[in-house]
Amino acid sequence: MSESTGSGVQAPSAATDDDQVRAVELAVEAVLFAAAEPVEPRDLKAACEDMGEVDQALLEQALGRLQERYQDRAIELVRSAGGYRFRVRSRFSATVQAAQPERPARLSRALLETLAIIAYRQPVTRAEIEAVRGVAVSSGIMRTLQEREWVRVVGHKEVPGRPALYATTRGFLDDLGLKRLEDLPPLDQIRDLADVASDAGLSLTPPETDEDAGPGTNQRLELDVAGPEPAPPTRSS
Amino acid sequence: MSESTGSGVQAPSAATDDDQVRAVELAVEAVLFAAAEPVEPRDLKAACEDMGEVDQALLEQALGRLQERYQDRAIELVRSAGGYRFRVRSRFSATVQAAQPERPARLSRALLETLAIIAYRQPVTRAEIEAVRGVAVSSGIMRTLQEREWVRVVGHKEVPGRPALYATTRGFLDDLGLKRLEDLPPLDQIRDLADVASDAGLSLTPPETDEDAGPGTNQRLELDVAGPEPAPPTRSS
Amino acid sequence: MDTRDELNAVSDPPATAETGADGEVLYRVHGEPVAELPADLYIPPDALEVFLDSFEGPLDLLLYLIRRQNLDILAIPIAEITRQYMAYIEVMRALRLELAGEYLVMAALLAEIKSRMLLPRPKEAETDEDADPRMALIRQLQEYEQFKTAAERLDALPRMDRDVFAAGASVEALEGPPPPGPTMDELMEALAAVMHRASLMAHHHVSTEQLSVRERMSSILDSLHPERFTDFVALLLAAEGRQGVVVSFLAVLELTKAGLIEWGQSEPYSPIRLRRRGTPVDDEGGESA
Repeated sequence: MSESTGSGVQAPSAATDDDQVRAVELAVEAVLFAAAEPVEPRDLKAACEDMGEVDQALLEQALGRLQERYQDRAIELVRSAGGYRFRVRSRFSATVQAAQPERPARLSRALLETLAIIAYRQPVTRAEIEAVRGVAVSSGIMRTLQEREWVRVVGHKEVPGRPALYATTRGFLDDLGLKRLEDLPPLDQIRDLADVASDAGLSLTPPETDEDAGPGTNQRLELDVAGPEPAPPTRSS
Repeated sequence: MSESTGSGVQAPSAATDDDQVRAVELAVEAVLFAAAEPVEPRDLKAACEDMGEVDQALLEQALGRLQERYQDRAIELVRSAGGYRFRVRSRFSATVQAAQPERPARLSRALLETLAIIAYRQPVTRAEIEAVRGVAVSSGIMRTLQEREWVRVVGHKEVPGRPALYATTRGFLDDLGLKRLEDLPPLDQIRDLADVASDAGLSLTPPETDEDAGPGTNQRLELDVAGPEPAPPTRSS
Repeated sequence: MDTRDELNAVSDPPATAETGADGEVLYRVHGEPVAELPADLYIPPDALEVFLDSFEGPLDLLLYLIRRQNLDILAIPIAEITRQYMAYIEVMRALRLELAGEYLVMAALLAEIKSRMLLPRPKEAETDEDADPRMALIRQLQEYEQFKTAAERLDALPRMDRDVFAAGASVEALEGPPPPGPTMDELMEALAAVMHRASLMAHHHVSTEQLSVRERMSSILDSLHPERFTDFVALLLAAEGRQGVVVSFLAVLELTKAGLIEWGQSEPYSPIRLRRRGTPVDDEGGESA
């Protein structure tokens, strides 16, 4: 298309573009409402494949319009780790709950603590979880977490017995409406052992000396090594 | 309100009405999008109960607006046997399909577990299913099971909120090639299967006694209700 | 606190009576354990078991004991904490709560720390752990508390299906190749997994008979109306033979027990009639576009 055509052609061209955006918008809308889970941008593009070239810009334009379209509705278009989804706006949660009287069961503290350790320490073995909690972690909890698709085995630690290494999934982030692991609330900072020592009126060597110990003995020190970056300390006592 | 006041009062009054219609419209929208199955008009009214008196006329007005609102969208508001619901318009069939590049060859574990529990425990509420599974059952799964016509609502439990009672259908039996439900293997046999699996070191290791309460301690209580008392789990190792 | 008392507290847990310096009393009356819990926390006797059962483990219990006294973890008064810990263990034992081995391991550790603190320290071997035997425990407690707090925050985040809800629409109108159906193997495997998880293994006696009752419950419930009574006898189909009648009867009993149906009789010796409890479900309506 030559540029000499002027506005006489520009207008229809713009209209065509607009039609295309609208077509993509509706296709995306259909896919998102049909899906039970968040949908990745890649799959959204695949849904529009018979509409010609749908590039990132066009997709984003369509998503933007969709978002706008539901601006003042009861639902909203959100993005979390697994992609895009529609969800009911939180101010209507009570309304939905009133219509769905059965509350999901509360999660036990044992399960939540296990989940928290996996989330912040991943990848982590069951023995390491147990070392932190001070009690055995039941198979039931590990299986429930996996069944709920919040946790999965990502590998095996190369130590005797090759214990499974657990990590959280995208579904875990999706269920909490998070985009990435770093969006989790930060862990409280543990006070340095040197401080501990000086508080206790002792002179101590720093804990690094222990780091070379086997998996049995140094579990407590792995804190500094693994896991997502502990964000700025929010010390709540 | 006397009729002599004229339009000066009429206008604000209309506006207030309009606000109310809009409030009902949004509440209904939230409930319908979150629901696993069609919602009966009176449940819709119940969801709006904190907005003052919502009569049939008001509800219908709100539903009418909602229908209009989605007139040229990818979804439509429809009324069917069980009530109102949103559904994706059929002309988006290919689009929705294209968004699922690799069609799952088998059903998800969560869906199968839910289906199995309904088959053996029917009629059963969603909360009861959750208590047995130990994890939440999403609206999406319940919706899918009903749309595939394997499961249907056979009534409502007369407890606060009147949760739906689910049962399997004729179609479920047909798809499995069974004449009647009792042709399903007895639970004993499944227990043996589970034992074999755990003996073989598969993922089905038996749960441990303590700590096991996935969704809190009331899991066990729920089970008590559902059947004979749960004996200490058989530790087969 | 006198070191001899500390030692006694460990080697001789409060089996009969012990009064601590802070006035905490833990004793038995007629063999029944009675715990007078700290003033900052009133716990009705009935709730004691629940209270003790609610600890997630020995670290959790220790943390509670430390926090209750508003103490810094870094300055655990080992002797006092050990005494209280042992007291709680004793109550758990007396109430026959399932006392996990971890609690006893912790008791042993506390005792060890105490004893080591009483010993004169060899000057030469002064690494951190040796310098103060509390160090390892303190670190463990700190770390546990860190994750305990993290778990609470995790639970407080808005969660799908509890606090927020996905918005979806029916895909019934869509056409396409039929999705896979369930196979018997898949179904059984899934159920076996659930049963393991939910410790359902006690249901040895659920037989095919009961399953037919379950099915009948569904169909009877479906056939009953909330507004209209149905003749009870009409539900018992002679064509099904004796077994069919028994199944229907059991199903009706089960439904009654579950509070799903109600019985009615207009006068003595008149037919027994049933109806579904509750208000009617809307009748079929036409679909609007």
